Amino acid sequence: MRASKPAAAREPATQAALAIDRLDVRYGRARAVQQASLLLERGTLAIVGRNGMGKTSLCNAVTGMVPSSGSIRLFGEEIRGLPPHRIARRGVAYVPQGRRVWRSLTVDEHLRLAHRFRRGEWTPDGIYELFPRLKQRRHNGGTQLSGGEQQMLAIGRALLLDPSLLLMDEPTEGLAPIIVEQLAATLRSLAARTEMAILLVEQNLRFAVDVADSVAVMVNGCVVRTMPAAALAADRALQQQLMGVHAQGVGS
Amino acid sequence: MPVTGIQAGRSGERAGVSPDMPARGAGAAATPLALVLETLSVGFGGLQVLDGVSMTIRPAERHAVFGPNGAGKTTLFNLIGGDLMPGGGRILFFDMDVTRLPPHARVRLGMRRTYQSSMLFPELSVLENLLIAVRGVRPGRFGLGRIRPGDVDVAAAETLLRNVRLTDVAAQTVATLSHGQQRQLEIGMALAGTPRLILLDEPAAGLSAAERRDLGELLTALPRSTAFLLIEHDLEIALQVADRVSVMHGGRVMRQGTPDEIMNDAEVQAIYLGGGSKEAGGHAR
Amino acid sequence: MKWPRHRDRAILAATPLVVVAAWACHHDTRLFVAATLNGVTLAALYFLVASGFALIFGLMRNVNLAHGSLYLLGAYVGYTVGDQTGSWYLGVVAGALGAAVLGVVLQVSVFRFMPGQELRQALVTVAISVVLADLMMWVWGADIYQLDPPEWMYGSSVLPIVQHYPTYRLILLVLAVAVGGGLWLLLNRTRIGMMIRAGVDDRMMLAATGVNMQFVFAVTFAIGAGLAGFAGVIGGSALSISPGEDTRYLLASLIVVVVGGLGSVAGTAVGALLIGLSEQYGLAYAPTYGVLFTFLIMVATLFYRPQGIFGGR
Amino acid sequence: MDSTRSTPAAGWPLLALHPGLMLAALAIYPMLANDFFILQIGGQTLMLGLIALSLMLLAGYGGMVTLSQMTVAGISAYMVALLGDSHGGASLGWPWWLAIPAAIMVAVIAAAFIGALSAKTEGIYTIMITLAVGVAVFYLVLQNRVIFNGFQGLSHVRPPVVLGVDWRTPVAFYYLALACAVAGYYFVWRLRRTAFGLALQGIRDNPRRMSALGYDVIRHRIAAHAMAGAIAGVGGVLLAWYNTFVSPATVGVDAMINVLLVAVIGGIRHPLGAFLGAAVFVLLQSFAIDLIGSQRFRLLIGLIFLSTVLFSQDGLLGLWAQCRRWWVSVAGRRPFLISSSELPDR
Amino acid sequence: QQELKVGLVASLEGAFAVLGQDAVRGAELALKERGGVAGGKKIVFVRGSSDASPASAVNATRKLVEQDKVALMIGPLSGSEGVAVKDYAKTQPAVTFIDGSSGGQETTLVNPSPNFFRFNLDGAQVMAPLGPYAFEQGSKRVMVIAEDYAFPYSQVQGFMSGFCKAGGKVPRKAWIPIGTKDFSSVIASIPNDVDSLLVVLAGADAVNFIKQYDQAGGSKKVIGGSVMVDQTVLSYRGRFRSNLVGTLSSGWTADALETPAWEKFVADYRASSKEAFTAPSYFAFAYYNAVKATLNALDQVGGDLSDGQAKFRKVLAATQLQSPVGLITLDHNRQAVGPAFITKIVQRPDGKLVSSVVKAVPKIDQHLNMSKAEFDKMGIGSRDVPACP
Ligand SMILES: Nc1ncnc2c1ncn2[C@@H]1O[C@H](COP(=O)(O)OP(=O)(O)OP(=O)(O)O)[C@@H](O)[C@H]1O
Ligand SMILES: Nc1ncnc2c1ncn2[C@@H]1O[C@H](COP(=O)(O)OP(=O)(O)OP(=O)(O)O)[C@@H](O)[C@H]1O
Ligand SMILES: [Mg+2]
Ligand SMILES: [Mg+2]
Repeated sequence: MRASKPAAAREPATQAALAIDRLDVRYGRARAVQQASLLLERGTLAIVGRNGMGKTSLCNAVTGMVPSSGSIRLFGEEIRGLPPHRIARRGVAYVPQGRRVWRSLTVDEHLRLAHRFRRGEWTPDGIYELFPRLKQRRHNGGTQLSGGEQQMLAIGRALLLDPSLLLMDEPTEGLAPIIVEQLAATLRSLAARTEMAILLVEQNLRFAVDVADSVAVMVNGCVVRTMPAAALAADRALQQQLMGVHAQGVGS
Repeated sequence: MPVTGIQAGRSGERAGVSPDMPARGAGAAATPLALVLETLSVGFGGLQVLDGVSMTIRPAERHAVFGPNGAGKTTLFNLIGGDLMPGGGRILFFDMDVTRLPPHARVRLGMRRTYQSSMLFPELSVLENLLIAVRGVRPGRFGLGRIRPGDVDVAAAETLLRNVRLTDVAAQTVATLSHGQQRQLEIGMALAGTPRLILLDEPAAGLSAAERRDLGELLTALPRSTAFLLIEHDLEIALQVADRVSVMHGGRVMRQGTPDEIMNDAEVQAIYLGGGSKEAGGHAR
Repeated sequence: MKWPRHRDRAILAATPLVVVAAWACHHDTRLFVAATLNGVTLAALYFLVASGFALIFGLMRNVNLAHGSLYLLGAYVGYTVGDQTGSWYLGVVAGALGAAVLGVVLQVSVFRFMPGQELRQALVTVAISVVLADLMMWVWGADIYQLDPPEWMYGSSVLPIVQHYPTYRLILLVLAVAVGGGLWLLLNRTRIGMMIRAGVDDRMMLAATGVNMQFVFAVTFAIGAGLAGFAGVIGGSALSISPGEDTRYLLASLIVVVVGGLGSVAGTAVGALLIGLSEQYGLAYAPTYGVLFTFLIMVATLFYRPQGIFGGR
Repeated sequence: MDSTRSTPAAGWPLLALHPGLMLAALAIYPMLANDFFILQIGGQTLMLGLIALSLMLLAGYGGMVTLSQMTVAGISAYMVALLGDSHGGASLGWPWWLAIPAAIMVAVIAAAFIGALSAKTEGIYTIMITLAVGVAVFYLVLQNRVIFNGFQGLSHVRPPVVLGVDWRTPVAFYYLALACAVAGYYFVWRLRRTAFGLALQGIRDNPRRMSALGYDVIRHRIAAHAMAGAIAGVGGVLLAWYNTFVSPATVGVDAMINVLLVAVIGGIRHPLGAFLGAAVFVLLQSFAIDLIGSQRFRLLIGLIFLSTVLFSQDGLLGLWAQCRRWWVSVAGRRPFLISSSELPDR
Repeated sequence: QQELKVGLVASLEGAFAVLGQDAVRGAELALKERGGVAGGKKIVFVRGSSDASPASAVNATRKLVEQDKVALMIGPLSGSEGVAVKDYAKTQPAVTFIDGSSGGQETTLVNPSPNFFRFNLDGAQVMAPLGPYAFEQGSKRVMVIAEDYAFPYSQVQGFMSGFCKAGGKVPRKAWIPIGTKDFSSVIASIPNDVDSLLVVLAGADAVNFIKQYDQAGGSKKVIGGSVMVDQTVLSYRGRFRSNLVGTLSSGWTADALETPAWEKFVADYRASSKEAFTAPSYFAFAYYNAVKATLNALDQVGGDLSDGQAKFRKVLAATQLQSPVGLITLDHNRQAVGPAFITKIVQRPDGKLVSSVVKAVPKIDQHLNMSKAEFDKMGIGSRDVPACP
């Protein structure tokens, strides 16, 4: 199954992991994403922005779940318009907003299903090690899990696909602080050790700044600004201006 | 400060205090306690999810519940709200035993809740969602009179709309809202009427930083007559609004105390809060 | 969890049943045993038909009301092939294949475009069954067909108490058990069963893990429809094949699956037993209002267990 | 169920059918048509539409797709026949002013009972439990000969002569049916904006949340069934008078499913759909044989039905709304694009 | 040439669709025999279709009468439709109704309508000769297995009226709910002390019964209802068919009737359409008779339908119809009095099963050749009427 992944993905390629160019997403007559452009070479890019600005729509467009126009290139290859399973087979994994675990599958089945291709370093046991809580609940159905457990499961499911691009839409929602910390560390080490690129949508600014190399800000469906994470972390005025975060914003 | 009533059930921790003592103590004659939980327990299959949880909430108390994922917080809310029936124990709401009442009866007594995953009416507009929430606790639910703009109920719904900052999308169907907007609406629906107790299950989850700030203000600004129980992993918000904090772990109440006490508790830090520094979870894999 | 709590009620309901059964047994042992055996074997036929329906309905949440048409089509095709070639076995294979092919066509050309819209799917399939019924009438007319099974299945076997009993009905029982076992394995022990369940819950997410769920669904549909066709030939060898059988078996499948509970092989089996037995006891002991009871049983079951006997959320 | 959920309600303003105009057209219709068109097309459409309307109330607003609406109507029809005047069974011969309200009352009670039986079920289970109730009633009237006269049913059910009018003459019957239909339509249409209607729609979308907002879901469902039962009951009385007999076939499975077909063909989300569907159904039933001859005309009906549900999410009304939307977007494409890119801040 | 519209209603939808189509063939055959002309007018059929439910039959009839303005109506096909159409006929005194093939006893016996005519025997009439004959042939105790509605009631009544009188006993009747396919429990409940079974089932149900009875090792003599030994059943290929040979029955016609009139009718029928059955069904036969009688009467009055069709009706009521099976006349209720045939299934040398005539009874009236008083004492057939356990 490895062959289905473009060779370019593994070599230290010159191609950017993800290049989005003038992307539009429409629901009926409303435009959720308008002419958004984004470049993720390697490492981690965080997208932040207020509610309803089009972050999820952007992710859904990348994974092929909603139709879009414009251009989305994955390691140089155009993937816009492909069906979701094709895109997934090219190495894109998704941790969706709202978790979307399968209600009638147990934890174990989730992981086994995702580990179908048996590639990469992750195994279900590895996931259980990362989230011990899941191991205790391994025979429970998807909707019998607590919110946080579902979130862990969604993350585990994505990691098992051994993606070359990992999309995470608010992965920390509902996770206890200690798990959030742990997740941050895992993501950082993943990004550092492997070729995997991460696109992270996040409301938790502290987490975003902590994990990402650079941060893009979305306003009304457009990416209005991309900057190094450190710069955003340091500049409270900027935070205030872009996201309406005031006084006690995040500092490093 | 005396122990207001957080006892781990059978475990024997703080064994000196019997579960219902504080509820029925000397003060009972004056104002009844908002909520008394007596050794609640519930299990699914072989798993004991709640194991003798007792707790009391005074009227107007703002109480935060912390706990690691899967500790049983949402399950506790489901018991209080009536979505689940307990395997054992009692629930008193302003001195009234509501343990076996269906959810709608509890709501009419002044209890309101939000859900961790939004539970909305996707085909109706935002305003209609709120209108339903407003009407739910007023008589005339079977009313066949036409609802017109300008009715008191509509006005009340519009006020809620402003409070949760959804005026712009008032006429939109809920199915077309973004996740965060739905979370805002979820909160709005719990604020309808004049509840005596609100159960908030991770209200800040999915909200952006700016909306979180608004939420904090909204909660602080609630009339003091309203008590609430708040599950929240966003410590900033929780600490901003809470008077007292309980920490649940493995289906039991492990600690309770003032926010400061809890934040400095070593055990709580170990199981829930983490070190707060980047190195804390570094060896995860 | 659920059973113990209902135990008292179950005992309360079971006592009069046992008393009545004892009386019936005492009154005319042969009739009682024969009716019971008939009920069980009829249940086997119902199970065979309903299993395909349960698979499609239970797993894909696709309310395929054209299931009866698939049954009838399988029966007609099986009859035609069996008649032409003289081989009953070939007829069985052809019937199952014919229905499976139609099933795949339906899935790929129609149901694919309306995922999760239960009511709409139900209505589309009603319409399709109307069309198919007329088309089949066009091709095969209104004649009554019946396919004769091979010599060794025909005739009767000697059993205690009832004396002669049709061999073919006993074979029905064996087939039902085999199909039930196979289905259970498919659903619970294979990856495809897992994928189907996941796809029903959230197919977009399944696609996002790299599964081509259209393919998965098509395969499921093929299996479900193939089972309908298979049951058509088997049932067409036990009873007759004629227009109108489609709705009869559709109704039977619906009742069986709904009473038993969605997507559970055990539930389907229990539902089939309940319906098969009540139908035959009704015929034997209370022909006038017996039919009524079958439906009252169904109403009562759904009232006490809105998700069917084995259904759970 | 789901398909009732998938069309945004926003489509309706596009319907530019003026109610006053339509009412006027319906009122003068008998002056332009012959007896056959007045009674069998007009009268039957209104009557059948009324029964479908009761289903629309339950399914469109409440999300409860029931098959038993024809059963409820049939019960009311059997009751007017039994309580009033008829041949064959055990009819009591009560005066009309007693028999009719009593018949409708019985229908309401029966409907409420069905509602109570099915209130805890959802989706396909509701369909099935109501189907089972319906079939049980069918077999009851079929197998019972003493009261219901079995297979043959009750005959000579005729409306009373009141105010010197024979209500079975085509024009009188038509106006009677029209009055009932308009009243029913207005009631259901208006219901959408009432507290009860809103609650019903909430229950359709999320019953669990409704309960957590203080609504007693079961009671609301039962009340909805009772209301729909009253509408279907009136339809049933008309039905008995129209046919002048009731027999088990009146409440048979085909008849039960036909009501669903009518409501769906028209569009189950708007009260107008029930009547539109009924009109199409009655016209097809009467004239399909002239169009296509006798041989393959089930095929025609099947294909028409198939294409309606296949191409429209919401019956003919949905198709109509789709056309309007398409027309608007073609005619006004430019301006919309420009304005949408200049949308105000969200 | 003037046109005369004649309405023709048959069940072209639902379970009876195929029978309805054959009925139409019969009607058209009768018209074709006269070159489409009667009484100097060109006869045009306007068709209507029902789904065999009374409501749909009335709707179809009403459309033809009120919208298409036909002068004469022919139809409908089945029993309960007939009753409903008869009631409708009372509201349309200007139109004459000629029954198609419906065989309900009540239609013409109870509250007959003066403008409603029927040229075929009802279900009881046609079975009446069989009872005494079966008794003679050694059936002394008979169990009845029949479907639970009006038509089988009257068939059983027809059989039992003579059978009981002759001294036979019917200790048990099993009324089977309509639509039953699996008879195995009914078969299990057959008492040992009966010597024969009277089976009044139609089409597929009959086939299923016989096959299951065979498989269960049953060996009692089977007597069939009129529709039991139809060609739909006989032409069916399967192992059990040999068991049918020797089955007694009674019907309106018989396949192997060897009269010239019948043979000509069969030949004409088969030549009339590519899709025709090997032999005309009862429905084709009944519609043929109805149309033929109508056209005859039209000829006699020279197409004169004036005066509320009074003259036409008078002639029609006095019809002496030479049908393919013999003379049919009408009684004072405008109900047919005509021949019936006791038949027995035989196997022809080519292997086909046909019903051969054992005995022809030339004339049976609606009181089953009893006096009115005697008939009224027995009453209309039902589950419990008549009884001789
Ligand atoms: N219906 C159920 N069946 C089986 N187990 C369940 C069910 N509901 C909840 N549980 C289990 O009970 C435990 C407590 O769940 P609960 O939702 O109360 O946790 P929580 O404290 O709210 O966690 P989180 O912070 O992640 O939301 C979890 O481990 C969960 O898997
Ligand atoms: N299915 C839909 N139909 C119509 N409009 C939609 C739909 N989904 C989203 N929208 C609209 O598109 C806009 C962007 O939504 P999106 O979910 O992408 O926002 P988001 O940035 O992810 O917000 P959040 O932080 O709240 O998750 C919102 O205004 C929303 O109302
Ligand atoms: Mg989002
Ligand atoms: Mg929780």
